[in-house]
Amino acid sequence: MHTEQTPHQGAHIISAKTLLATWGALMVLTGLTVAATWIDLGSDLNVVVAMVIATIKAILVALIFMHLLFDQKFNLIVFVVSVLTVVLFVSITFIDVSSYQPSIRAHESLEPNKPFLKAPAPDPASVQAQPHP
Amino acid sequence: MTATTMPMDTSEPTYLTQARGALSWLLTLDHKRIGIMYLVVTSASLFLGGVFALLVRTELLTPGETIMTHDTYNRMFTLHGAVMVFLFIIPAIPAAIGNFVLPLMLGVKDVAFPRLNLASFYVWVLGALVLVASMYMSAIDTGWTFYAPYSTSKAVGSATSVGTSAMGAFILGFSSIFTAINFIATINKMRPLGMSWFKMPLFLWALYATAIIQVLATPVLAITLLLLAIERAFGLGIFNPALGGDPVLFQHFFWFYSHPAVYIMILPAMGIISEVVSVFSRKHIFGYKFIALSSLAIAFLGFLVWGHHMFVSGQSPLMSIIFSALTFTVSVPSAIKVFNWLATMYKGSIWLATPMIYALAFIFLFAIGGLTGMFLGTLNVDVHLHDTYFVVAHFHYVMVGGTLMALLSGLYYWWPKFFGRMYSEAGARVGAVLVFIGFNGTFFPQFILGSRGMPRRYYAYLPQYQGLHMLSTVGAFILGIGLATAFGVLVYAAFRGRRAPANPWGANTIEWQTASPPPSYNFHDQPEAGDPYDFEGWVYDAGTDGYVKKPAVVA
Amino acid sequence: MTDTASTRPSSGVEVGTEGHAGEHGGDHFLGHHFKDHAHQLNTAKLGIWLFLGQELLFFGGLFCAYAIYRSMHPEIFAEGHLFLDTRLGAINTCVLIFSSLTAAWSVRAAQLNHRRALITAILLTILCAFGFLGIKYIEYAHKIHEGLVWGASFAPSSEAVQHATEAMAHGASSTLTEAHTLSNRLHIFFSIYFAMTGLHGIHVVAGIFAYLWLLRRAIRGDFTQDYYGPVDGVALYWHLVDLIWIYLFPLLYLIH
Amino acid sequence: MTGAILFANPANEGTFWFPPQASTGAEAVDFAYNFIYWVSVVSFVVVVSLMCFFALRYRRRARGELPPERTASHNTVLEVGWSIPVALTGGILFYLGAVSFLDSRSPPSDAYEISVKAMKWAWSFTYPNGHTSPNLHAPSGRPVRLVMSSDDILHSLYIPAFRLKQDVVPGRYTEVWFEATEPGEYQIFCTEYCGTKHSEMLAKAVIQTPEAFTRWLDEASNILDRLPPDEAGKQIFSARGCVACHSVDGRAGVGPSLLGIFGKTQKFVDGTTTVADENYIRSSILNPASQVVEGFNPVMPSFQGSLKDKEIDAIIAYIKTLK
Repeated sequence: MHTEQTPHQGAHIISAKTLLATWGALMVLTGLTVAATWIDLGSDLNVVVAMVIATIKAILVALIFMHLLFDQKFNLIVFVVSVLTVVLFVSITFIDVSSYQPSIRAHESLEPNKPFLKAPAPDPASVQAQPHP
Repeated sequence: MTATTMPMDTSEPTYLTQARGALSWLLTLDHKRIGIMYLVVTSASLFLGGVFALLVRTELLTPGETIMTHDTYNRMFTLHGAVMVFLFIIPAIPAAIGNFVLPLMLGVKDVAFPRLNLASFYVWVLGALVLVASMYMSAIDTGWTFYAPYSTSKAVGSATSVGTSAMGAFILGFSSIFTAINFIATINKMRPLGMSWFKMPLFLWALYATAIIQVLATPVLAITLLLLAIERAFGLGIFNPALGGDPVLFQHFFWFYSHPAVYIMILPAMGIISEVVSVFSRKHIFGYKFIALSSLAIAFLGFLVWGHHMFVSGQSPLMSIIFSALTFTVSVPSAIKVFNWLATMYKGSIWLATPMIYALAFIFLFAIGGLTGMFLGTLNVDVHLHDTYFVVAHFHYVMVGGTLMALLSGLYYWWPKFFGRMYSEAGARVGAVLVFIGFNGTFFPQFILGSRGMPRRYYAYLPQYQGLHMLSTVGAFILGIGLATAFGVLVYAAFRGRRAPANPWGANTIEWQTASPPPSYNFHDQPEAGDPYDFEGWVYDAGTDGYVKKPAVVA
Repeated sequence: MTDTASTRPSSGVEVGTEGHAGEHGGDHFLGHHFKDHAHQLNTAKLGIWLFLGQELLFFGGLFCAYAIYRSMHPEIFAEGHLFLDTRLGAINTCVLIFSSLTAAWSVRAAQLNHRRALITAILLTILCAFGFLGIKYIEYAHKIHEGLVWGASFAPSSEAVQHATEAMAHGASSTLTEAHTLSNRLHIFFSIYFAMTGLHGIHVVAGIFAYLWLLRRAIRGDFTQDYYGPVDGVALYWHLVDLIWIYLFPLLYLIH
Repeated sequence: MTGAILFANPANEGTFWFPPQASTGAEAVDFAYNFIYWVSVVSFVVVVSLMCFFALRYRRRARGELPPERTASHNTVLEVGWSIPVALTGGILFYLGAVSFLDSRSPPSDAYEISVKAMKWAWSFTYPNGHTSPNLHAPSGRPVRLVMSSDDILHSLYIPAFRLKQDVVPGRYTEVWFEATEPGEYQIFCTEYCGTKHSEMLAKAVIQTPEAFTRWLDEASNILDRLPPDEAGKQIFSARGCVACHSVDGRAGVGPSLLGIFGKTQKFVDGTTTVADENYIRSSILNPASQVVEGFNPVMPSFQGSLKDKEIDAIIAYIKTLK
């Protein structure tokens, strides 16, 4: 922890070529992710594809634009630990909330169906926006 | 370092006398002055929260109305909880004692980001003002937990400022995060030569583990409160079932922070106890690595057990079972700490000065707090005890019996370093005894109340519970007197106490190697870091009633 | 640290820690408690990374809400995204990615002592940030005009509904059929949309302020190859803002 | 003497620590509780007596004194060793708790079903025949399943004697079951804080023998036929929790008092007024938020769909008698 070099010797300067190449890759991936939605892979697989592409983009940004590839390892640890904590939070909450969904659905089907919102503008076309009967 | 150990040069300006005037305090970047300012404001919060507590306890003297109405009572316990949690317990040890001691323990001149440190203080002040003012003026009565959908329904209180209060707590969260960032960066990057991770004082390990929790958990509270405020102001609908939202989701969000927050409260306390037990036993701490790593283990496990607050909330039984199992894992690192403190005392040379008395009180009360935690971690028993006075008693044993005892222990321990004055041992002991009796008198009866079925947050109760409630109320007043005595002794000492030697206890952590109080720049010479728990290099000096470095053997 | 100890005046004449700099041979930008610039830079970067860590958790709450409602009520997302303009979203993604490039470039320029390049890069980044906000403004104004807003205020106009129904009829989405009526929970999509993009937008605004501050300092010539921590720090923050948008774009606009 | 007064758990209700044990599930809870209790007492006594013993035995005699001998500063075997019993105890407790908890969340299929509604600040219990009562009536010796939902915010049903508690959540159902062992009356509390009168959101669990319960239900269900409308209205008024907010003696509560209200002019928060006639009372019950009386908050839940027309007629008849 105490052996870092001074900037002139050690700070990594990313070459212009690398920066431009990374940017190019990000643009290509953006095009790809838009194109992927034109193909019907089933709604689950489409989400997976979109997330995989987004994650590749995120990794590119983090490793190169954010210097994590060349930086002190501890910063990478901070980043990874934070991401893992988000994953932990989202996944545990997700597991619980999905497992009690039936009790919410039962309530919806048994209770008199109350609309969540007040009726919108009295326009015949907007009737479609009303809740199911 | 060897020949000129700490001359007690009283003519040299200290951090207290370096500059004068209110502005020199308000605009200071000196971590010591910021620590003292935090100490002042958190103590004021303790006083405020304590007054609310006494009002609550007075109301509960009789089953019906004693001194206030339903709504006033509901506001009082909300204010008590919110002030104590957000304004006192969470910042007290890290922001006040930690700010002062951490750089000194590392032998550096300041924390890594002094401006951020001052900013975090003012963020705290702003958050505190918003929180207290909005809660008081618009009468928030949701409890400090802000559970949706009560907190999002417009009927709450008399006005619509649950949102404003939530923003107050939101702002306070950032103060906590900034302090934590500062501590992690300082410990990581500024340890002196010779202080490897496993030569760090245990208080720093505890602060480090705490800071990790603060950085990773507090933002989730921030987003929760932000969503709550928006929900309230604009009808967002994520937590509100009337708009298709899910109130149990709010509890997941809330406890993801608020359970780890319990460890934000207790970990620094355990760090103080590790220091005090070792110094006052004058014996190397037993099982250093286990204690250090158990802090990290508690911080890690703290993120996995939040659902044990939700066993009866409508959480799925599957998750309840997983959370219960994980909850019991926390008992292992906690028990390790207690056993190691006892082993440290074994065959030591134990000096029952006030810091040590509070440390022993901590072990006594934390043992009860920890053991009663087992009742609440056990699923079927928790179903009976949840949201009763048993829970109230349990968390007060952990937070007051734990954190407050450790805070007092730490204050008495470092007071000579803070102000260069010794406190009155006799007065301090009277305070400690009153606090101990008052505390047990207040909260032990609540275990019985809870187990017999008395629910918490009740304004009126069945007459059968009155005897225990009265006992508890009497205890609360004794506790109040005890705390007033304890703080009175400290304040008196700060101004009128006997001059303190640089190292009154013979401790070997670096902060005792500089003058008491330290100069602005902390150290004359870069101090050496050795084993923080090796006391053999210090000998008692009757002249100063302190300890001095053993003269080096002249070759 | 030992080297500074000998240079400190022992009389205490110096304003002590109040005067924060000035102990390193007049190096104005080196804190008195750091060994050298590298030490200061590394420490500051760790601080920034910790801050970014908490930012991730901060947004984590919204991603959690998103994941839950998307999984429990996929229909509201399939319907809701039809009301969004994918073209504008895609343009904004490109704008933000380009600004990330210029932000990374600003760090390089500072490291190489290229002051003019540094100023240009900062200016371009600010420009992109305004561009992003401008497009966001168009989107928001359009949504608000059509009553496509959060939670309780949600009241879509007939044209908006018409438009979405046509999109459904074109088979743009596999989960919707022509006979479909809009879900009674659709407002939650817009709650999440506004919460996520709104919070992200606030971060963009904060980024603009940070870059304006950098611009002033860059013009003044504060930054050198020794001292460029602020440029690096703000760039890191800006990349994180970009990184979050990289997820927001497919999650909100590109739903099949 | 004072100890007896302070600590007594009166009305022959249970032991020092507990309310009476009145459900089949209570025994397992008390067993686990007592088990933990004794584990705790033993651990506590060991820790605290060691602590006190060390503090006295190794007391420092002179300032500056070092311990007479150097003892080990760590011992990995010992430290791992004493963690094992802690972990084991944790495992046992988890098992004890989880088995009985799962049991309490899995109602037998033949359970008698009662649906529970919670609202600020009253309970209502609806039986399979549609009858609704403010107290929970249930047969002893038979599993009873409570299917619960809330009209407004979170509440929690707590019956200490049954060691039973479950939050009641708006927008969904939560359920819980019990089998009462002894006929008798047991306290019901709300334990999820729910605002002003949280502490008065009480009810009783009236446990009767199956025969007595059936008889009670038959009689209670036909009050509309059995009693004159105003009498029936009075019972419905209290049964449905109206009394929690509306007094009949002139004192304002959470809602306006109903004494002498019939025929009087009512002033609303929006400034309008109307005379309190049959239609006004009916609309106040079905759509309370539409006309909020000046000085009060719109907190009353709607009874649309939960009160039958005849029941509302009876309530109106009762209100007419409040002079």
